[in-house]
Amino acid sequence: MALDKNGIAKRIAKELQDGWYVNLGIGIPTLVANYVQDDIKVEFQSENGILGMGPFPLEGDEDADLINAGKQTITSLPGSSFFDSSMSFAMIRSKKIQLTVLGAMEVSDQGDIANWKIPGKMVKGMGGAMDLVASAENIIVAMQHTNRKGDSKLLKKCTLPITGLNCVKKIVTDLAVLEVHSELGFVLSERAPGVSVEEIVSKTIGKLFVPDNVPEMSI
Amino acid sequence: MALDKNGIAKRIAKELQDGWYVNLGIGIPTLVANYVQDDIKVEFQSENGILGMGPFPLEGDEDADLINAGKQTITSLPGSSFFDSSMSFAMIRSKKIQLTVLGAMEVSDQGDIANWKIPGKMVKGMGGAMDLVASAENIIVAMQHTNRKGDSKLLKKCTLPITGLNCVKKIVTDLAVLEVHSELGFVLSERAPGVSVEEIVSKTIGKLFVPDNVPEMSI
Amino acid sequence: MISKVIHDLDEALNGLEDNMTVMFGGFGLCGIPENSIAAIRKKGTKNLTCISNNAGVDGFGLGLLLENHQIKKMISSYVGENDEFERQMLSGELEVELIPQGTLAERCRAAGSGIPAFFTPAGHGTEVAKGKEVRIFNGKPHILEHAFDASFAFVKAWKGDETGNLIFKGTARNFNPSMAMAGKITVAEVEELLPVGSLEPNAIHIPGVFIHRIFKGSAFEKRIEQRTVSKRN
Amino acid sequence: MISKVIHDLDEALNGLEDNMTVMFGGFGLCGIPENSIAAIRKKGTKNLTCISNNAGVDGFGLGLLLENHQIKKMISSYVGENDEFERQMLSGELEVELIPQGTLAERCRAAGSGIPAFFTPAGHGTEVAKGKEVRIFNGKPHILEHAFDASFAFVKAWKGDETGNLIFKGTARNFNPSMAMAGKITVAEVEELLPVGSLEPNAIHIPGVFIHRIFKGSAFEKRIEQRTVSKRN
Repeated sequence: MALDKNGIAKRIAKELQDGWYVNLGIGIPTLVANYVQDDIKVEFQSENGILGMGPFPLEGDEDADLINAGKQTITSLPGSSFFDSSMSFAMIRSKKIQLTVLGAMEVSDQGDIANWKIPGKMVKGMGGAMDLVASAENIIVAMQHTNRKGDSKLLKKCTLPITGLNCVKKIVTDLAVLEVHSELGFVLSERAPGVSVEEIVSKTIGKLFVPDNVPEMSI
Repeated sequence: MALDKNGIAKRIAKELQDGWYVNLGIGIPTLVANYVQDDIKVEFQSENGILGMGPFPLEGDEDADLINAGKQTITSLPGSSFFDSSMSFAMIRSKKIQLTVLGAMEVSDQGDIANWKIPGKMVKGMGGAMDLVASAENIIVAMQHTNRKGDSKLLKKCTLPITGLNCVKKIVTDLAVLEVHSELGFVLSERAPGVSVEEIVSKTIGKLFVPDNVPEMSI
Repeated sequence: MISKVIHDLDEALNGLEDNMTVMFGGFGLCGIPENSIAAIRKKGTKNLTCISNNAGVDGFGLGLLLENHQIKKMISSYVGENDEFERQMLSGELEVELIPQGTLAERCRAAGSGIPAFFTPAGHGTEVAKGKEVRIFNGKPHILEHAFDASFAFVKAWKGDETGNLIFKGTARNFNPSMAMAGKITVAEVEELLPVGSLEPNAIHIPGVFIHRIFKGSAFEKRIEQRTVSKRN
Repeated sequence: MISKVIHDLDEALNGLEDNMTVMFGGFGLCGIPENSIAAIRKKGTKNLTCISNNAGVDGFGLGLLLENHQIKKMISSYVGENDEFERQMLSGELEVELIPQGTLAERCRAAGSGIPAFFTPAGHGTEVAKGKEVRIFNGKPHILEHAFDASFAFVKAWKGDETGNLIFKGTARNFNPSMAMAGKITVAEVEELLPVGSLEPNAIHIPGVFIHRIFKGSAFEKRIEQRTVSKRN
């Protein structure tokens, strides 16, 4: 069965390693924070200027001076720090953030990503996404395998305006975990519980390498 | 009579204006801080990371964590701030410091300055001088009119390695106040009490413009 | 002696003219210079080019200047949380330049640091790179970006003293420090305006040298854009 | 779980090898990482290229590494307050590269900010500009300078917590923050090492994300280079 949003977030949470600093984008990526394993410690960065972001505040404890990059009210954990935007992107560009998780509209088999603009629709802007994908060494995309029309979002080449080139390392969708390999394209490494390799193949347009054995994810 | 070091510093102190931020170099420039007029307030910046530098500490109050760019122990005044070196030169390069006073070995009639290196002698380095002269819009040089051998330090062209080009606006020596004009060269605007125009002319090699009336400095 | 402390908002805006480029601190509605924005609305200055990470919402933040048709162009990283913005943009009334957020911040910081241009990897291979110089460093393409040039910067701080030293709070810091450094004239509004000597010199985020005018804001609504809470058990 | 806290100085230097490029915070003798320098002297690592504003004095600061012939090259803005330095430089044993102080700071900050190169006016028309690209911005020539590339940065802070958050004191801050950002491995020694949560998040100068190893220095001599005092009346 295809994963729901929380399932995707749970699977991504398994990628987290002890001591990592992590930037989570808006949407599914934000949910990853809910599934950090108990035996590791990671610190969440939000590019508007906080390290050590905690959960949403309890009702009544909201502080207008404490938000994340999605403009949601948040809390800060012991050991957190606040800093300005230039410092925030200094740490992003200088690769101090070990993992960046973000959503996408399209990903190519070369690791290109498009997630900021749909021609003809109101453009909201790239926010910090272009800075993040241009510098992060470890980018996981969290998204649905297909769009609302059922078309594959894993393409040979992005059709939408690019956010960054050759940057995505791994993709976790409702159907599969795929790694991006410079020659093989998408490498299918895991399938969602009960989802067949055939379904994934049929819903992937980009170059796809299917190993002999594709295990089911354990979440 | 030629001015002594304190006389030069006193004359330069008269250039200070209320509300200015000022960077004083090592040597005579440091003395300027002793002669700030009572009815104005200026803040002294030292490029190692302080605004609001105060006088030397009283004996026994020295703090190893509180020094100026000359590595001397100092104090900080109410309203002072500490910052790092990149921030310090950010304010210097972005022209937030209204006046820079520094010493020189040579100045040319085009406003070039040489003050960091004598070929054949041990080179100590430029410290912050090159950054200061490259960015400051208002640079006053405090120096003796001639060197120890009696040779003029006000030249057509610097013979020593350059610290910066076309940057010096005014020179206060033991003999005179001179302004640097792009076409006229050095313009003699004041002479030290009792010093003749002839003496200044004879000790100035660079192009010198002498107005009809050259008043004595009032200090 | 000269004082940076402003008592009358007209004074704070002295010199602000039509067609100028102006920076506004804040991220979303967090840490925006509410009082200065209200004063600019009242003054009615037109055709402003505004550098701000976002463009406010309907009826608040820069939305107030948008609905009064005072903004000619927005330079931002993320916009459109705002119906009036969308309407003006689609009708061609409002020009919009979108810039990656880190580049936006660094172009402010560069302006305040006397660095006219720098290379960044952000935006390479995208439409952001169009017409820009590309150069390889460490095997990776970077694009050349330039410092902004803004006549005014309006920023908001938590505490300030009468020489203009500023301390920000939480994530309300965001673009405020870099923009404070960048303005030819920087106007700071603060929640608490304290006498000289009240702030710990080690704890100051932006030294007063960057601040030209400072005032205590009379009202801070601090509207929350996305109120998100955890349930109490 | 992983801890950044180091209890044994050998651990702090783990990975430090001959021929590496290493940054040292401090201005003169103010804010230098005394304990790390002592440990490097003991370890005996050779042929180091050291990026540091100054080169210490005889018997203290980087002077300790100089007299032990561990330094191949100094990259500094001001040197030679040190007989041994002068001797090694004049004999050709020590290579010296002099850089304007602001450029030195900005090249550190650039390295820690993912900015590979930037333009600055400092040094134009001087021997510092030799071989460097010159470009005019706003009618004024600027030269292109590059980010440093250092394997290690050793910095000294006043207070730190166990996640590496740092607070500096007075003018002992100087180059420490920018170098802390720049090191591939950054080792911070602090006067007070506090549990997580002890530092006010608004007051942190360098967030722990930049710090890889942290320890409480066992001894800080804090020698004063130019003791200058006013007379008591």
